[in-house]
Amino acid sequence: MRGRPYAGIEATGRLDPLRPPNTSRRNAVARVVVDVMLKPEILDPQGQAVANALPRLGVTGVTSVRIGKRIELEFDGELDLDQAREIADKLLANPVIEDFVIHAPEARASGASAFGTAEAEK
Amino acid sequence: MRGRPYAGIEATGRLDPLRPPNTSRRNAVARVVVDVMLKPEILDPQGQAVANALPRLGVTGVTSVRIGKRIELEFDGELDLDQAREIADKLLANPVIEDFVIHAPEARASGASAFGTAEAEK
Amino acid sequence: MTRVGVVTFPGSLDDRDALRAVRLAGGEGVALWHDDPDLQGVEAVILPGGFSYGDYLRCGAIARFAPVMESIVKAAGDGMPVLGICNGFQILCEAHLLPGGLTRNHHLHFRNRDQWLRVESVTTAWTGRFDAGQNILIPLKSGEGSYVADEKTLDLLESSGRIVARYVPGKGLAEGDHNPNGSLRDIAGITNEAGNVVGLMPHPEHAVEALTGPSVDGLGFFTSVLSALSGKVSA
Amino acid sequence: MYSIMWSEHCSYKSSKVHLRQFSEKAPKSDRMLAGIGENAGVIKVSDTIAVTFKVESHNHPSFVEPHQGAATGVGGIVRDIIAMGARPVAVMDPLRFGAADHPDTRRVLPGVVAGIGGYGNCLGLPNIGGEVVFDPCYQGNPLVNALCVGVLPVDRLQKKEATGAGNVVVLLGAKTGRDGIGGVSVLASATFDDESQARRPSVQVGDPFLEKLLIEACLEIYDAGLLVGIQDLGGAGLTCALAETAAAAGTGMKIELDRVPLREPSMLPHEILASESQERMLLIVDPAKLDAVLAVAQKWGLLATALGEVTEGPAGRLVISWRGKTVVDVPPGSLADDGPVYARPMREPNDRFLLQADRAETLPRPRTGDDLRETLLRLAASPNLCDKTWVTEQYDRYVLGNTVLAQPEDAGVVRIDEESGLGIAISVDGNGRFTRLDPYQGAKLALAESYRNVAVTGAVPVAVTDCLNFGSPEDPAVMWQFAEAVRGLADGCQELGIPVTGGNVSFYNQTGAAPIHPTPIVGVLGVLDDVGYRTPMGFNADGDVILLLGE
Ligand SMILES: Nc1ncnc2c1ncn2[C@@H]1O[C@H](COP(=O)(O)OP(=O)(O)O)[C@@H](O)[C@H]1O
Repeated sequence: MRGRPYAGIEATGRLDPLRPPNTSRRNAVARVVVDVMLKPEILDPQGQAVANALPRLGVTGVTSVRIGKRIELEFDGELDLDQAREIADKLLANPVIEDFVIHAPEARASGASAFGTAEAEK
Repeated sequence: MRGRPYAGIEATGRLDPLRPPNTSRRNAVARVVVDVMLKPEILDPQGQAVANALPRLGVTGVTSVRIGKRIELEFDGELDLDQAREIADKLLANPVIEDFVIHAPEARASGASAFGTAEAEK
Repeated sequence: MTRVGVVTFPGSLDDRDALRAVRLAGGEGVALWHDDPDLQGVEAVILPGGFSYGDYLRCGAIARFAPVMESIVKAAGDGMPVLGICNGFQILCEAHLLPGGLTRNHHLHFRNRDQWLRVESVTTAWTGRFDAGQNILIPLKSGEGSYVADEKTLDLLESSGRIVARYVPGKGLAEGDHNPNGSLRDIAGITNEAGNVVGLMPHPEHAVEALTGPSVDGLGFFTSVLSALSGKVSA
Repeated sequence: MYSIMWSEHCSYKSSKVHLRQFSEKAPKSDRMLAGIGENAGVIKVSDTIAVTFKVESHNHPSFVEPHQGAATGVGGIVRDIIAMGARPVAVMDPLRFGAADHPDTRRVLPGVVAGIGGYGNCLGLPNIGGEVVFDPCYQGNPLVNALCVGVLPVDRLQKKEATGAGNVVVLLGAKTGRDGIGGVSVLASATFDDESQARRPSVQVGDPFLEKLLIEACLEIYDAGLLVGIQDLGGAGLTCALAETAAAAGTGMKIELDRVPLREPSMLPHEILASESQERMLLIVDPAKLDAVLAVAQKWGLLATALGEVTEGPAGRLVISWRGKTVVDVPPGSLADDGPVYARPMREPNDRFLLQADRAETLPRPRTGDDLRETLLRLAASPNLCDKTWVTEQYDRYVLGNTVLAQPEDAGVVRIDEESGLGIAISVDGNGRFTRLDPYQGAKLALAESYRNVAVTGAVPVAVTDCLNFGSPEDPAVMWQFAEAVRGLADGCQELGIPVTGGNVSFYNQTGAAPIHPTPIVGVLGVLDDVGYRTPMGFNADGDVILLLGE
């Protein structure tokens, strides 16, 4: 995986972990991604640690690193965004310290989602 | 934040935490997002625990949950994707058990990135 | 004898220690099960330390939805004393019984050490037997113990005397290292407005016997609640 | 299946002929309820209470993936202890790393420590001691040994035998995935070269939360008397557990592989059989008690699946079907017991007389104040003498509320009976440099140190466990070191009158042609009738009298 070539703006170590290889992109299973990040005013020690380690790797141009969670949910049948949002709000994120964003990559009009592009490379 | 309306395919608890509100989308700061997920064959106890907890919330339709990391890097000046990839490979992901995908939302031609759409709602 | 419940969630670890502490303080420990909403007539509840649900996602996030928590949230609203220790504190924050949240230690490591605390609020159900300003030594052991809240909440906690304990310097702690995890304003424990719900990051139940703890200072939390409850009965 | 079961790691083919001495030279002891050959040795410490303990290595996986490798090392040894019928009560971790200032140590050490802490803390097991030693010889082969000790009522001792035709074979715990397929044979039984790097099995990832549930569920099942037999799944996964339980009873088994709950549905039969997915146990259950077992599993939220049944002995066969076809039909004993036994060639390393010629007496001594100062500063700066708090702070030593002595004491002491104050003391020690100079004496010294560390707490030493970390057995010089160390340890135990009750051998700790220092790690278990009388190290009060015992 190391040193693998990449093209354009997408570099990928591997494809979407949720989809078995060679399955069609349009199927009955709906996928939703919830990105959860600490609120900007909350200290992110993990991001800080990475930022501090970068100069040791010879990297100097990075001004900020924030580390959050990416949560991939797979639904049986139809995508229910209301439900996804409820899960995110109640369980996946703690509104006191975190914010979240929900994407439904499958449903994106252009189909040019990050993972889609990555997949096309293989 | 709870119960906030969302439109179309994007629901958001809050906007991209990295960008202060009302800054122009085209500026000198380049942003890269690295999504790191466990390889599909690797056990994901976190995702498992969340999946098992969902029925207690009355949620039954979710068939799989995988939890990974979302890392937001902010570069000073020009975006250097080579460098981003090196950081991801060396520091952000553990190639023995994880895969990563790099996005540069800023640079996407259409501009219709997840965060972009979310922002437009505000 | 006063019955004090201790909840066991999947992944609770210090539940038997909390039961022992209740016993040593002169109460009757009652084991409660996460999946059973029945509080069995207890007069106070302890949410013990551990890694409920493996601490996956966020510490305490999943435990909060256990059936027993519904009863506890209700009872707490009616004034029942509730003490959350470590993971229990995290659960109380997740359940919004206490404000703020607990995040990753600023140095990113799990840390176990004997920690000095100053008890600041002695009007809660769990601290009445301490002297205000008393310094105590009890074990701390956690990876996500850094207390955070917005400035407004922190100011409110300060001004209303709801900071129960703070990390302070003391013998055995290196200079400048009295705050073990980056907690804002050195907060080690807080209480709700009514003073019946207390969350505490360090572990008083590990400081109840000279043989196994660094002190017996922890016993005060358990004797306090027993006094508070018996006082209530006689009043 | 044969290649895995007959691998060095599973069959002990190179070490067997030597390890026999542990049993042959062991003093007769009626304390010993289970010894070598069982998952862990069991020692009676009172009329009603027994203790089981064992140390094991997870060296190779911890080099490949320090965090998960070390974590699953703890998980594995804990399951050995559970399988004996015990509640695990403490862990210890003797560790060896390369030079402290080597860049790779920066990768390996924090990962290993976080892995051991993360897993042990989450299980609720106090860490009561261990070692951290730096030496360049471990650069490519860090040693991650883990010890677990457990306590059981004497009459709760469990067996692994799959007796009784018609009894049900149940898999309890995690789903099976493609973890560590061929792990033991590829990782633990070979040195790293480019080819084996390419064949790296997928890393095993542990779930300590699930293992905690496994502990509680197993204990509840034992207390209700629901089991005929139990075996943990470790190296070689189902293959090993099925073959060993059947072979131990002389029975056979009929197994339907399709019933194994899978994480990845596309797994093939040989993968299912070889998978080293963590947090699984194999239970042998009387059909009348099956429902009760499944109910306990459900209470703790664990999967439990009947895979098949025990079939008639003697000389039964292990018959495994998958999708309606028989994929395995072998005598289980041929897998478990009939592996090859090698008497490998041995030769004293030819540099040994050079090493020994270089005697302490001939080394230059500091003579001036400046020399002394220089020596003192070098000692103070040595990573091997430094404060280990950075490591030990990451371990919970208080959980369970019975830890009487732990870091920085020489031995850990835990109370095992609150009423009587009955307790145990354990120490783990080893010295690779001594053992390199003289493997026979080096092993004896490790034993003596550990024995002393236990004795000074006030405990009576009663049993020994050991983890023998060596280079490649195919190197006659390494084989000689191994044989000498085993002879030394066996002789030492005979002289002290305590038995070796179990342990583990880790070979192939070698980078290219360079083996690590031979590193036998010895754990000694002692008993204190009342932990109230334990003696901590360090001076207690002004005016205490200081005495020197011995020469
Ligand atoms: N890896 C480890 N895990 C747990 N405890 C450890 C570890 N390494 C060292 N310790 C503990 O730290 C203390 C000091 O260790 P060390 O400096 O090696 O002492 P000594 O030289 O007296 O054996 C001892 O109590 C030892 O058990």
